[in-house]
Amino acid sequence: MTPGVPRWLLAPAALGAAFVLLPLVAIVVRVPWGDFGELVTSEASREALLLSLRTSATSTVLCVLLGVPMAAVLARTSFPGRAVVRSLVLLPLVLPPVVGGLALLYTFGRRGLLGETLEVLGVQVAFSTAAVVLAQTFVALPFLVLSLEGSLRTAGERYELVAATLGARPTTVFRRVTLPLVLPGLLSGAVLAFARALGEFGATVTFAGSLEGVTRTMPTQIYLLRETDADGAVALSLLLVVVAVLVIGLATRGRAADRGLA
Amino acid sequence: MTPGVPRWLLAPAALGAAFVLLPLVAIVVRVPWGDFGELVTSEASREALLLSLRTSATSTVLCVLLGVPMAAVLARTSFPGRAVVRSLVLLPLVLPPVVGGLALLYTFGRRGLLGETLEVLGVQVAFSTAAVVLAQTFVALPFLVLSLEGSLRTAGERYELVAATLGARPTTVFRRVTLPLVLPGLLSGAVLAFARALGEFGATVTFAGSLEGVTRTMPTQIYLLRETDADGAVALSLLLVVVAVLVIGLATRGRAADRGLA
Amino acid sequence: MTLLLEATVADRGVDVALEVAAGETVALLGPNGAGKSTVLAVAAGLLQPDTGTVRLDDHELTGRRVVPPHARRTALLAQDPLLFPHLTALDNVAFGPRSAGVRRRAARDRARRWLSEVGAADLAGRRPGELSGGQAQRVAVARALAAEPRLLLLDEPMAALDVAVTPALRQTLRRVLEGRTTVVVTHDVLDALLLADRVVVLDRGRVVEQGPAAEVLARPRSPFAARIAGLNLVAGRWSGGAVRSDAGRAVAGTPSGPALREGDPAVAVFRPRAVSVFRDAPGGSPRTALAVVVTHLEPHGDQVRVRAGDLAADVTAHAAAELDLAPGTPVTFSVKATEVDVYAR
Amino acid sequence: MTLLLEATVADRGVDVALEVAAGETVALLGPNGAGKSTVLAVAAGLLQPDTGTVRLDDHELTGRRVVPPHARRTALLAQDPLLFPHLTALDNVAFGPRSAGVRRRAARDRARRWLSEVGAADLAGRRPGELSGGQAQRVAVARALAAEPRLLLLDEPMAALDVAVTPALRQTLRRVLEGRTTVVVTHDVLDALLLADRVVVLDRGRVVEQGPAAEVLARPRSPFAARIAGLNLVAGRWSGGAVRSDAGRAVAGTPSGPALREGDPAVAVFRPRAVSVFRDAPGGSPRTALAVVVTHLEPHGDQVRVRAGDLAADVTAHAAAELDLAPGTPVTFSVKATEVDVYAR
Amino acid sequence: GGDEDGTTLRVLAAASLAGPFEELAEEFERTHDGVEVELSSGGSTDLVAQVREGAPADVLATADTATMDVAVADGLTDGAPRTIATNVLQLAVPPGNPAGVTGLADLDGPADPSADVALVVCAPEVPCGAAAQRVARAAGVELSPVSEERSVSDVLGKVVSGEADAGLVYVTDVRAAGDAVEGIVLPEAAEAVNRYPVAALADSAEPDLAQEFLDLVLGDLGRQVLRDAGFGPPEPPS
Ligand SMILES: Nc1ncnc2c1ncn2[C@@H]1O[C@H](COP(=O)(O)OP(=O)(O)OP(=O)(O)O)[C@@H](O)[C@H]1O
Ligand SMILES: Nc1ncnc2c1ncn2[C@@H]1O[C@H](COP(=O)(O)OP(=O)(O)OP(=O)(O)O)[C@@H](O)[C@H]1O
Ligand SMILES: [Mg+2]
Ligand SMILES: [Mg+2]
Repeated sequence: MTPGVPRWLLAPAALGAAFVLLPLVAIVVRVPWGDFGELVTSEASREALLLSLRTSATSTVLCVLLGVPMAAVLARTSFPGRAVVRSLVLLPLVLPPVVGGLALLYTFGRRGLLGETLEVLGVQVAFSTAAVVLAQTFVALPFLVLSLEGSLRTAGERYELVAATLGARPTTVFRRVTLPLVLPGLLSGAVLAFARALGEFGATVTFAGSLEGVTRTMPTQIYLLRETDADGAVALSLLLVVVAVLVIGLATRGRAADRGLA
Repeated sequence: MTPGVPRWLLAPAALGAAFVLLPLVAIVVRVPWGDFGELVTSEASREALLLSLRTSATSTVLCVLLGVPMAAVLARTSFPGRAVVRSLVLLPLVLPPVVGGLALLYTFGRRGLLGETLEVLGVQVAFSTAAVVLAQTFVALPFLVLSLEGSLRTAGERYELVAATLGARPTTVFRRVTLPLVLPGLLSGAVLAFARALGEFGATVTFAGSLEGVTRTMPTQIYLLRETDADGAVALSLLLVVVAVLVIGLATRGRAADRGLA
Repeated sequence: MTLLLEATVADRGVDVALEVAAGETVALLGPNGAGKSTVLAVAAGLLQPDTGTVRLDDHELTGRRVVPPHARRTALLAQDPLLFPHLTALDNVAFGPRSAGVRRRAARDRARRWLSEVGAADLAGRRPGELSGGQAQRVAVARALAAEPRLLLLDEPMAALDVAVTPALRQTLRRVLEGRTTVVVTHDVLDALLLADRVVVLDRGRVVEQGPAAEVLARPRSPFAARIAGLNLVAGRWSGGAVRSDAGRAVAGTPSGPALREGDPAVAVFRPRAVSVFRDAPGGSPRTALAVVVTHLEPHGDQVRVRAGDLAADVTAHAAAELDLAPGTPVTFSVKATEVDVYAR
Repeated sequence: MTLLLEATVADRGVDVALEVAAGETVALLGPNGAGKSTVLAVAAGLLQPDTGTVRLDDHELTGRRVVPPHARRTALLAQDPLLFPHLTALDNVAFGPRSAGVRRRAARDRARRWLSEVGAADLAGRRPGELSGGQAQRVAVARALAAEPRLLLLDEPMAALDVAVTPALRQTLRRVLEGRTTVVVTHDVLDALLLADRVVVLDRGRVVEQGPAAEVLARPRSPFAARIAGLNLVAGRWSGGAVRSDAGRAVAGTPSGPALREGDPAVAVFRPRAVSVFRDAPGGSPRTALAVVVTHLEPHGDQVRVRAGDLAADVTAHAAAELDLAPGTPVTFSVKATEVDVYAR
Repeated sequence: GGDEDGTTLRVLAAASLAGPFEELAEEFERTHDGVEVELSSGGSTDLVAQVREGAPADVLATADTATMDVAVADGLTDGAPRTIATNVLQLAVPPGNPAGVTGLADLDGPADPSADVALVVCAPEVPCGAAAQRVARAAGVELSPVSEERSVSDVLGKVVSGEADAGLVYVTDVRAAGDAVEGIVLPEAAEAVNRYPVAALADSAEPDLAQEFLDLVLGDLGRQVLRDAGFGPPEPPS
């Protein structure tokens, strides 16, 4: 039995939904359905889509690998300057993506902070698919960290404390109690990160460039197409959106519902 | 007493933090500090910053007004197609922002879905400050909805059910139990939304244009400046970032910590 | 307020019919997992029964239009205190009155009164996170009572309370429940006797026995009721002046109440005090001798309670020592037929 | 494992020194909010005391290097069951062994054994969300026991359990705690008597009394211990053959134990059964007559317990009816000096 | 925008024209009392889309003729567009020219990720990319860029940051970048001259003012300002 929501809340909720969904309908209406098939099956689109999916999946994995520890540290430890670190982690959110790309260039580029080190190691990041992944990870990481940290705080520490008194070492607690408990939060964080990575454009173009098959992701392709064929670009966006919804839908299928009292 | 985290988690956490923070350092290093003062105090920058803060604040309020009901409906009711609506609400995340701007044009523009209706009402949305707010709200809303929904699910319904058995009507439950309980989640959702709105660029230029004092927000200004003065653009971004950190820091000061066992 | 509840909840194996007259207090007894909390949840509207009806006076609460919990004017004290963590103890208790439209000041006054009723007046300003287990329970009781509902549902209101406050709170409840329709879940016979007009015994989701509290606890028909009343009960059929159980036990006794015919289902009930314990089967007048194995010994007032599975005997400490009783000792429980009350099941 | 705990927790007003010898079971008694759970939390390492030390055998657990909870090899059964919601009952119980490095299969076998010990074998596959309150409590007990810690901390292990399972579980605990260093919080005198070697009584964060369980409960020195033991206690000074309290009560009695001098702090302890109740002050031999007002009546076995504030008298139902007792009735509690045990506080 | 206390002239200009147009707008305001010029700049495609969707505007200046042709075809303009300036490509290299590029010939060759010279160009879909292709054809070389960018500023960004060794951009962009890059003049550049058209808009609320602004841009002062910014004259010597 769900407690439900006050009836009047439905009005703003519907308004909000309409506000998000109407533009989508508008796109659907505008798409030149005649050329749609050809457009979305073209070699360039296919390559871009595959690249996007591959890089976004990789960045999501990276985000999870880096972001889960970050969220855990932010939510479960206290150290001087924690609040500052927390706000700084938000930065990629605020940074206009193009500037984010510049910042990455300044860091990993040939003449960047780490450029020489990387060059010595024989790693050439710029203009490679790796650069795309880095750019996407940079913009997507804060989403995962923030939403997971929120979940960790809401979940509280009681179960972790109980586990510790049962003799579970911190690693065991983390693996067998913390992670399973915040799984829904981790999942929605990963979805947010994946979606953000999939839609990422500005930082990618600035940092990684745009070469078919290597660094030209779907959003980049859409931008280019828009120069010559705005409606086509919209159609391609629609494809991106549909793919995103499918991937996300599959990934989050069967999220457990929580239960009530008694 | 916090249970802490496994020691080895600190390594990836630090790596993640470095990954986010290094580019920031790189920016700081590159900023032409000599011209910084002049740049950030210029009339254009000041106008852009004020406009950005004003519009982002307004969109955050809009996001809260629309997003809280949406999150509540998604988390607390079940209706056929809920899962579909949930994924669709994610869309503005995936949509490349420029396409999002186009979609908004197709909806609220003169020739858009609602264009005629709005024209009859004498409302001209596109290319006004209102358009900036709409664009920002469009891209920021999913963040608030998703992160708040996560919090609502993690918080569970037990307290709401107790409140109902004590005779509290749904509105009372919502106001006096649900909202206070998920306040941390709402806060971080609002922060995410504010940050996203503040950094929004693509949809704004497309839908609202770029007119000083009216629609030229900070990211647009940065983008324009970048055409002629990349370092100046970076400096301006730094200003944006500092302001964002300040605003967010003030807004989230004194978040309550949760307590342990016994 | 009359409560009429008939409900099945399939996945919990619950199928219960319960009636509570206006102003009556019913104690719901039963083993863990019997379905007591489930019944309260159904009455409160937190759980939709698979089939059945819930009726308050003449208002149908389930069926075509389900009346939501807040509109039922019931208050539930759940097994978990579940105090709102963001409100002080005082505001927790004031929550019900506030929800009913009472002004903040008046609601707080009322809350303060209820807090002192449960001996928690000094906790008014504390947050739930700063309360001990028993303190939280008291505040939760106050919160449920302060809602002044038409139907009060209390799930183990005395849980976690210390012995010093229990008697006083029991008296408070006794006074408060006077004339208010109430269902109270308890594992304590004193609660049942002092608070309830009637008891309903649940087992495995079914009502196995019900009746006036004193009567059921004095003449229980179900093993659980006997257990809670501290009586021995052997269920079987009346045959040859004794109740014979399926397991082959025979307890001779004196039938009371409606006459029993040979073969009628019947129970033999006797007090542990009436049981004598022997190392060897005794001869002599007592007609019943039950061969049992001691499972454990407990102090019981001045005496020692010798438990052998579901049967118990009270003997003096001296006797227990003399008999050299210990878990595992085979003994004979013997009881005079005159001490055994026999009546229809 | 010897536990030595000396701790103050300022914001909870707790300042306790506690020693538990190796293999000993100590029952922690005390009113709600006395600090019992706080002591357990300090021992388990969940709460850092403001000052003080916790030592297990010769290992200092606090101080410069605080030993974290998981490395203490203590197991805590908290007041809330707090079963891991994502694990089945079986895996909850297997959690401790698994954490200690036992293989999954072996851990599950062990968990199954513990589940049947607490009468919850059939619940193995259930998630905590599908358990009743008492069932969850049993699984939580099994989980704490299965961890086989060096120091076991149990906070009200019998809470929410039904009368049918309590005696058996008490026996199980008795067996399990044999030879294991344990601190058990309880509100039940039977738990204290059967499980504990020693009891420690806390009140307002201080140890007010401690000693061997049987002795403390037979000759309590603190009001709360007397309360839990079901005895009347009047504390005061020994003067003129009677214990005189500050409130002006005088109870004549027979000193036992170390000789009392005039003016020594002393308590007078007597059983409710030894108290006679009169409507008017009696003459005759009993030297003590206490004028009290009945606060409430409770059934007590075959008798009626007449409570008057913190004093109680047991009378027959017949006598209670004849005296026309009801809350508010002014009566005199009378007790013969020979029935009153007097000893130093 | 508020025109309560005066008249407002709205000018949409391609980002690359923003600098010179700002100067011209100031001049226009100085000579027209009570008139305020609101200058809005962005990508040409964006600007045309905005006009189409009803952005209030009087004058439109794009960075290439193709986008202006779209505006004309949609009937958004009032009168034929006029060319105000031209622009040609140059090779931009980082200061000091670390890769030692001298001309297009050094950039010939098949795609090779480990190429010693990293070249960045505009994608063929955008005007500067189309121009780059024409120039390369004229030079008879096959370019194998490491990236095909969407805009000139993206190309320039890669060169300025030193990430790329060379980029094909407009001479005005090289000029605007100052010391950040060096320009290498390409003889073949004349094969692909880019034209900047300007037009008054059909929906203009101030057609007369719009015309006057066009006159200013097309006049001597306009030419001067544009030339100062590095643009070529509207009719390049062919
Ligand atoms: N959410 C649930 N889903 C499925 N079964 C449940 C759920 N909650 C409880 N049960 C089961 O339903 C039965 C009745 O549970 P209920 O909580 O009503 O018992 P109870 O009589 O209150 O017991 P207790 O004295 O232990 O509180 C039990 O067998 C229990 O295991
Ligand atoms: N987190 C907390 N912060 C401050 N005070 C607290 C906190 N938790 C408990 N207290 C207070 O500390 C005192 C001791 O609490 P504790 O939980 O140890 O009592 P207890 O003896 O376990 O009582 P109970 O029998 O009710 O469980 C109480 O007065 C309580 O109100
Ligand atoms: Mg229950
Ligand atoms: Mg406690």
